[in-house]
Amino acid sequence: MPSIVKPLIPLNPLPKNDLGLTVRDYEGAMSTLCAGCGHDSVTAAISHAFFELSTPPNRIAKLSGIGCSSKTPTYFVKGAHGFNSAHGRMATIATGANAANRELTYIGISGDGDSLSIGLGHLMHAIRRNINMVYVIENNGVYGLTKGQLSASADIGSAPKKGDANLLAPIDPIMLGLTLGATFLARSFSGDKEQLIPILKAAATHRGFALIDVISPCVTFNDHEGSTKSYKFVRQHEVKEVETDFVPLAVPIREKIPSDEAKAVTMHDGSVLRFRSVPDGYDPSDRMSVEEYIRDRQSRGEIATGILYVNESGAE
Amino acid sequence: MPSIVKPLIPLNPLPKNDLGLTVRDYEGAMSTLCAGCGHDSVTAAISHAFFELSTPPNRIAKLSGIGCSSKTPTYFVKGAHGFNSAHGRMATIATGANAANRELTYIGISGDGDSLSIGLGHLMHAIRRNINMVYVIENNGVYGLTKGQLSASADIGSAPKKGDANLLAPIDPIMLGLTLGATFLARSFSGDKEQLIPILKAAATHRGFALIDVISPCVTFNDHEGSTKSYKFVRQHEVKEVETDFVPLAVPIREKIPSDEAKAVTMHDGSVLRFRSVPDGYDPSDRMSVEEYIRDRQSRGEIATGILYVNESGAE
Amino acid sequence: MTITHRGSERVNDFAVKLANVNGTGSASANSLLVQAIFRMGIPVSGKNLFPSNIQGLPTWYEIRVNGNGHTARAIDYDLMIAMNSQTYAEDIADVHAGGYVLYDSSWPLANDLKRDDVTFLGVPLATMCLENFQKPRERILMKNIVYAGAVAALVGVDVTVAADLLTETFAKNEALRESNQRALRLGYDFATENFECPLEFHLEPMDANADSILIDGNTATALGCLYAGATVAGWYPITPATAVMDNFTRLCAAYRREKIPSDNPDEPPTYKNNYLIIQAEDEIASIGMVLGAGWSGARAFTSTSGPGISLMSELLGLGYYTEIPAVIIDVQRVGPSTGMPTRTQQGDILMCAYASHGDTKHILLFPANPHECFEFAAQSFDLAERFQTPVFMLSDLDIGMNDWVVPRLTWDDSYVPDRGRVLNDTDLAEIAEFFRYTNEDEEFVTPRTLPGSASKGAYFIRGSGHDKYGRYTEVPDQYQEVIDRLKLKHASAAPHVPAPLIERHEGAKVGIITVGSCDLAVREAIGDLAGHGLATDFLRVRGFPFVPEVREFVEAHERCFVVEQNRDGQLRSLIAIETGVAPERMTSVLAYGGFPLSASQVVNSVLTQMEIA
Amino acid sequence: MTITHRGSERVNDFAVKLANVNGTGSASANSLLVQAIFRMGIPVSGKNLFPSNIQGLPTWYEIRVNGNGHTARAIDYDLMIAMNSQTYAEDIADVHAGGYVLYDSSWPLANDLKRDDVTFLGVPLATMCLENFQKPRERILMKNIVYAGAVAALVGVDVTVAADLLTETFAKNEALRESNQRALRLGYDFATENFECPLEFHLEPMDANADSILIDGNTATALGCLYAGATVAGWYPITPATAVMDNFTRLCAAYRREKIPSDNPDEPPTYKNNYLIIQAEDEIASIGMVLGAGWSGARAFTSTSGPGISLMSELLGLGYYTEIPAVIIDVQRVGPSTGMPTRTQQGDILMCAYASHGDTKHILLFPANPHECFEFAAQSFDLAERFQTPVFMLSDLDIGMNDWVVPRLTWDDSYVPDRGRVLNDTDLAEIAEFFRYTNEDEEFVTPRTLPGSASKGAYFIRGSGHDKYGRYTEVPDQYQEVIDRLKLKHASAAPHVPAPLIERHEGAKVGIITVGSCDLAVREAIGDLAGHGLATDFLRVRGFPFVPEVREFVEAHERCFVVEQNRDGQLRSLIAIETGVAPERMTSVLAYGGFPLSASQVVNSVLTQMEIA
Ligand SMILES: Cc1ncc(C[n+]2csc(CCOP(=O)(O)OP(=O)(O)O)c2C)c(N)n1
Ligand SMILES: Cc1ncc(C[n+]2csc(CCOP(=O)(O)OP(=O)(O)O)c2C)c(N)n1
Ligand code: SF4
Ligand code: SF4
Ligand SMILES: [Mg+2]
Ligand SMILES: [Mg+2]
Repeated sequence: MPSIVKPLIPLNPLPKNDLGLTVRDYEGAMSTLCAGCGHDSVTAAISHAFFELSTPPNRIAKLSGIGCSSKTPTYFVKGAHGFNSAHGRMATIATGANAANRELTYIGISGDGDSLSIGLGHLMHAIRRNINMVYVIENNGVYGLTKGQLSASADIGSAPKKGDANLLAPIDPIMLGLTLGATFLARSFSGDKEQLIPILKAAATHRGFALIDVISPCVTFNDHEGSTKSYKFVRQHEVKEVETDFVPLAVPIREKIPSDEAKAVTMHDGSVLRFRSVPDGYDPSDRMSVEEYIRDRQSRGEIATGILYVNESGAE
Repeated sequence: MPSIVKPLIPLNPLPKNDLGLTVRDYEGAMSTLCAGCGHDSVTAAISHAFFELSTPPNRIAKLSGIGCSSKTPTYFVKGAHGFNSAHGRMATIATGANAANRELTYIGISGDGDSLSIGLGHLMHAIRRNINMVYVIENNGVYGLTKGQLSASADIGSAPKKGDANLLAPIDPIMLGLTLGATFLARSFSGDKEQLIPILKAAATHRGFALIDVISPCVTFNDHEGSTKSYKFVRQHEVKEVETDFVPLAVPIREKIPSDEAKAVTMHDGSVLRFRSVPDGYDPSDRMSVEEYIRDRQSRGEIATGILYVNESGAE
Repeated sequence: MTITHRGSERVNDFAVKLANVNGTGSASANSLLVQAIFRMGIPVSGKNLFPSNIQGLPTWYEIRVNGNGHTARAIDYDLMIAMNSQTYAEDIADVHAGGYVLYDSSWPLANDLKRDDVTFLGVPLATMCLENFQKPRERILMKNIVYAGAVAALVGVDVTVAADLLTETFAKNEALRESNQRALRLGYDFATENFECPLEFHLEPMDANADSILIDGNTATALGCLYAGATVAGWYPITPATAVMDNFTRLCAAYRREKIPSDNPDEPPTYKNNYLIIQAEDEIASIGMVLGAGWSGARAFTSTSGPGISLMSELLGLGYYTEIPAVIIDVQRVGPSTGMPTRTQQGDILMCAYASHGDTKHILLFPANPHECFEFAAQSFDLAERFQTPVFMLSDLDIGMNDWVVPRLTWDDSYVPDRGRVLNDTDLAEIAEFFRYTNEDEEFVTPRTLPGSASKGAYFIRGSGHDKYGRYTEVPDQYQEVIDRLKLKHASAAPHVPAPLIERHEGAKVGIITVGSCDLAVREAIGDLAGHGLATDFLRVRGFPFVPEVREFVEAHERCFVVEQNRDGQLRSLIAIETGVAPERMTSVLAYGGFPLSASQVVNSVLTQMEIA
Repeated sequence: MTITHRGSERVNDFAVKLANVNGTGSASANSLLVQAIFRMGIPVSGKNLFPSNIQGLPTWYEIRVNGNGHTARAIDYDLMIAMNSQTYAEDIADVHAGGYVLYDSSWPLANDLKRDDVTFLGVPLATMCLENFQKPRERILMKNIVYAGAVAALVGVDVTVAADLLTETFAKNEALRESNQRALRLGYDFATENFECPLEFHLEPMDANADSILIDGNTATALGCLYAGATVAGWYPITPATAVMDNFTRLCAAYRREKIPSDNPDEPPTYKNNYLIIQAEDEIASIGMVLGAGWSGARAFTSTSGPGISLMSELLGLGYYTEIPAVIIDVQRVGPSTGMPTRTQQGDILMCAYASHGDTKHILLFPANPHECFEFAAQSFDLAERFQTPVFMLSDLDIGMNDWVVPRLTWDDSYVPDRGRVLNDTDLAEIAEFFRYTNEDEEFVTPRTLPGSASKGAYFIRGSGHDKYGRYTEVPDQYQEVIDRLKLKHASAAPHVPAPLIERHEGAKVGIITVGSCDLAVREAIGDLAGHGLATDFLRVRGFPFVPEVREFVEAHERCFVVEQNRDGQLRSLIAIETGVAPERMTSVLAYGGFPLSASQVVNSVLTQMEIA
């Protein structure tokens, strides 16, 4: 059943962490997302990261807003305390929780709609306050749960960009973070667990606000304009009754992102994203050069991934 | 009476513009702001700009949010159509008005509280949509109308910055605008009419979203930490009953900002801001170099003013 | 001929429930059946009971056929199409004794699921599709059409009608047309060969639908907005309101694009959009945009659901106090909070009536079906501009997202929008001075001007205290003068909102008041109650502020029941507050579990509370 | 001895109004007078009628002295201190015939301003200050103290008391102390030399204030929050609520900072804040932070006014439905929209009772004065945690920002906060399983756990549909089971909120119901009405949900008046909805112009409506 696809788990016998727990203890309820949804891969990575960090499940507070992405906290670390709040408001709830109890590890899961539209102001002020938490944006460029409207990060990945850049410029949380003096900024791809897990671990150990923008494709409403396999295209060119509620089963995309070259990854809708992870020796501490690096890669149609910026001095 | 200080007006006989109107026709009701408030100087500059542009008053729509700054649209161009809306929402109202009638010249007046706290998300999305309007932030680093709380731009001008930069980093609308692909970004100082008026005229003629961040000191709640003449200091070191409602009469600060050197201007609270306007031949079209220039100046404790970035191609 | 019961035979009076897995394409098959039955001229309804999920969770579809037009939700099922193994147990339990269960017999049915008081009809759907179709995608999709074929045979759907529908649907797609036709036949033939078709409950053609159409409320609402001439919309996606804007967008693209032929004959013409639909960053921005556009003279609206109204509260007060036309479509869903986004409720009535802090009162319209959605949506704009204030149309998920058989939508082409009192430059030239809140008419409306008009008409809108001249004030009398007029203005709208529908019955001492989508169930219930010897009168509220008839109705009856779909009896409260009648004269009949109301819920509750049950 | 009227002489019964220019430092002088009168043991009130402006606009201050303790706003003035030339005309007109006007005679008074039925007392304030003070700043500031001195002489304020006050105030500032003393004397001596002092209405010492203090509601509220142990606050500045947080911040800095001595004796100790007050980016964030902190077990609150509540609506529903303790202080101001931010009203009653979409109901507390602000603020936290839900305390600008004479604040040091049902790890160890919404007590409250507790107690809060186990659900019964309990839980709070205050009078057939800051004016009015031969009983609502007494009171009287400060009679509506009594049994007496209520408004309205006026 598509609804019971589980995050991949290692072969038995399951290894144990310092607490004597297995990765199973860091999983949660059965996912009800679409088969192949990028979010499920992120969920799996989170389970692994906390497992490897040996974080006591009950010392984790997992929060979210509203959206397919925001449903995922139910799917990891069942022993953690969870709060699936309201659309766009997770950062404010996390801020208050943090004020009341600074001893827990806070992880917030959000979507691009949740964080870059309705919740944008809160996200920016949480960055400014450097709230001690991991903030994951599962970024798919669409509003998944409401069936595929474009989000404010919409043309992430649609290369070349469509339309008037000044009218449709996507909002890039990493760039905003740099402007706002964020202390930890990373970008990754749901399909690359090898990269994502270490980033999650680094973020969880960072004292301060750690923002991770994870490109996490929506297999169902991969709605880039002009994509001939896109949901929108089907809606318009085939017949409503037949297609609207048919969600073909898809498999999650998995790719290892190299640093020596850009890796081209084909999305479910046929569009191609070109990922590159930062090279060895990359210096994530100088804001200006970081920005230049990202923009330079962008200008080549590449998405730079990895831990892009860190400022531990600023950590609380 | 402090309450009837009027924007300075030229000596009679008043010159007429192409419409045969004098600058008087571009003024509005009597200001009820504090004597010497920077906002009144901005008001005067706006009257002059529209007068010089010979814009028919009835073709101007002036909007604002809530705050001392947002009160000012009543004080200019009485013949224009005005909308003093709700706190932080002016950008959304202007967007809707623009959708209904694209023939008018829209000018929105806001404050740093109005735009960078409660209204931040709307401002950013208005920039992203490149709404055709002039958007003025009368930036004083405090919440004037509610009596002097620090705003999100609080330490603008308090050099050296206080506290943990990562906790208190001011939100800089110009930097945000650059990140978001804004098409017109300028910064000025309420005290320099010679600079402000041309910027306002350029903004009004720009087809797209023109953001002007005007540093406009609050004479009453100039609340920079550690300023020994600050309202807060008085409150703490003298006696509440006597001082809270006493607002000393002040005169507006006037300074011409040169481009060859940085001009040090002393604020009402004794703190010093160092302004510099962009040099002749400065290229406002290259985003990256613009950013470098601004940051470079910042690093020297200077505030770069003038038309900092323009992208006419992006104009709608 | 409507319903007939000959012995065990039941014609045009039964209910089918289809249990599917979300995202497997069953909607196509289900609506094919409803459309076919509709074309056979028989009153029918299809209700989609779906989860807040995109793929994999259980979802249900209910088809009710009733020759007498009682097509509210039936909660007792003659035939279950059990396509979801996850929910076999509950679905099979859901069929009434003597009913039937159709399931996919490609796999045997576990014994513990068997019931001996129902008949199991096994159709090897998976196997049939495996044998008859190649593409894996088809093999999944076509299962739906195959069971549709089987159902057609079982209940007597005219298979040629169904076939025609498929032909029309796939006119442009040969391949799909062929495979769908084949699938339909497969199911139909299998059933006729293996089962006694039709079953004792079945269809016989009527012609009850000659002047009707099958349409959902959100589409009808979008049409109403289009006909009313709405040109600006600001919105934020939210279930179940999203389809209003999807449809409005589609319609505008089709009917609101101006063709501008290019001077150069070789070049193609260009198009100008005479509308602007903005997907805002949130609901606060949505209503802000609507107010900005309304201020500027455009007919503007937003569509949202409960959470959106909560967020809009502050600006709704701004619109009320500054007197700006705005139309808000609230397609209600289950609250509080995020609640059950894909389930129906009428829980925003009180909030919408008084949305915002301070003393505010809004105009509300309550459609009961897509036909009224069409009419009331259009009327909302007239009311908003006539009374210069936000107007709410409260639809709900049941109306908005389900297909209803309603009278054909008609539009009076002589319709002239009521733009309210707006002074243009000529008007201004004729008056000495203009002050925004002076010169009120007998409905306490004062003329406004639009931005851009001559400076004589320029004024300064403010949400802060203002006098009737529009000037800033903090003087008590001047402030009160304005808000007192607002209260009177609101009251004057009563005769202009849709009048309540009243139906009296011989000797009825009991009255039943209801609203919106409760309509069909309550009407059916009134019949059933009569059967139980209880005559009741009927009143359906369709607009707020209330006309005197509402109060009179309550007072004219020894006892009144107020049927509504929320927990706290919000309509009852609103009637008490606004008409002055004692809440105690009105007994609540409440259903708020999230599924559309059914007559039996009303009948049971009324009878129990009358203590004659 | 309280009030005496000997011939024309009136002791301890008069009103003075002071007309000033905003931002000129008059508040100091005005409160100096009130404090001095207070110290003389005489009941007094000072009401600040100020504009939404920082400098330059007119502002008024009213002092009412009444030996019987009737210190509600008096709207007829014996003495006017006319310090604002802009408003001379209206201010002079405001004095009743036979009254006095004190003005700055440094400039002659225009003839058209003269009235021959009042006595003009010219004091050359500007000139005196010019001659006696050097610094320009002093010359402006001291004018205020000079007129204070004159007033002291005119109404018989004990000048040594006033002088002592100045000495205490400026204990730390020699220069200021000296100049203030001099200014006071200047005014006092000028008056005694030039006018017949005291005037026929004047003060005589009493001993009514032995157990009283002079305090404003916002300070008292902050104290209540401190005593209740609030440790987290999220807020956004808004008049008139800002001072609540200003004071809470000041108090926390003084009493909530833990001194951590450094190991190295040479180094100074460091301090740890056992509290966190966050100035949020807006009100939505404020309530979000409060809910986050409440979820985590802190006593958290926010303070705001109408517009803030509107913005919080959505999250208030989340708090209600997920059952998180939260305290919201609403210091009401004039709405709708921005309205008159510096004026008072009671316009948020209905909104707060039902804030948010869907079916929601909140607990409300209605303090009438700073003393109740202190007690109710503290109690709000107990109620919020006991009932695991948002609790609103509805203060208003009159209570919050004016100085009131109230009984000394007392605190029972044996107070143990009611933290409600929270399971810690030991508790968890004793139970087999934990499910968030099971195991309810007789008040329908279910135990919760806090983040960080053992995984056995871990659960997943969601604003979406959930069953009693806290699991996601879309099943009608499971959803209803939870919200039905919420309704019962809300009802169970009735006996725990502050009980209504009831005062019966011999033979009264008429009842007067009121709320909050109407208290003093209504009590005074009841006396006056008795004087007019109308005996009335008194009930002041202090909490919602209502106890049965409220309903019984209405039913026990032939007629009830509901006195409140809003346009739409919101309390009356709430009583009707929630108790079931007919709204018609309650007649509204409404004042909503933005100034504090005065007895005469109530008396006139009641008498007119009783048709015996
Ligand atoms: C106040 C409010 N407005 C709108 C919605 C409807 N809504 C639910 S999820 C969602 C957007 C989800 O998009 P995103 O955050 O990108 O998450 P995704 O589903 O793409 O993972 C919206 C608009 C809501 N729940 N609440
Ligand atoms: C929703 C809402 N919250 C709070 C307020 C109170 N308020 C009025 S003005 C203001 C801030 C003004 O600051 P700014 O925008 O910087 O303007 P300034 O007075 O400094 O020019 C606030 C918080 C309000 N009017 N509405
Ligand atoms: S709709 Fe898209 S985002 Fe949502 S679950 Fe399905 S694939 Fe994931
Ligand atoms: S308070 Fe400050 S911002 Fe407001 S009017 Fe006075 S000087 Fe200007
Ligand atoms: Mg998304
Ligand atoms: Mg400011």
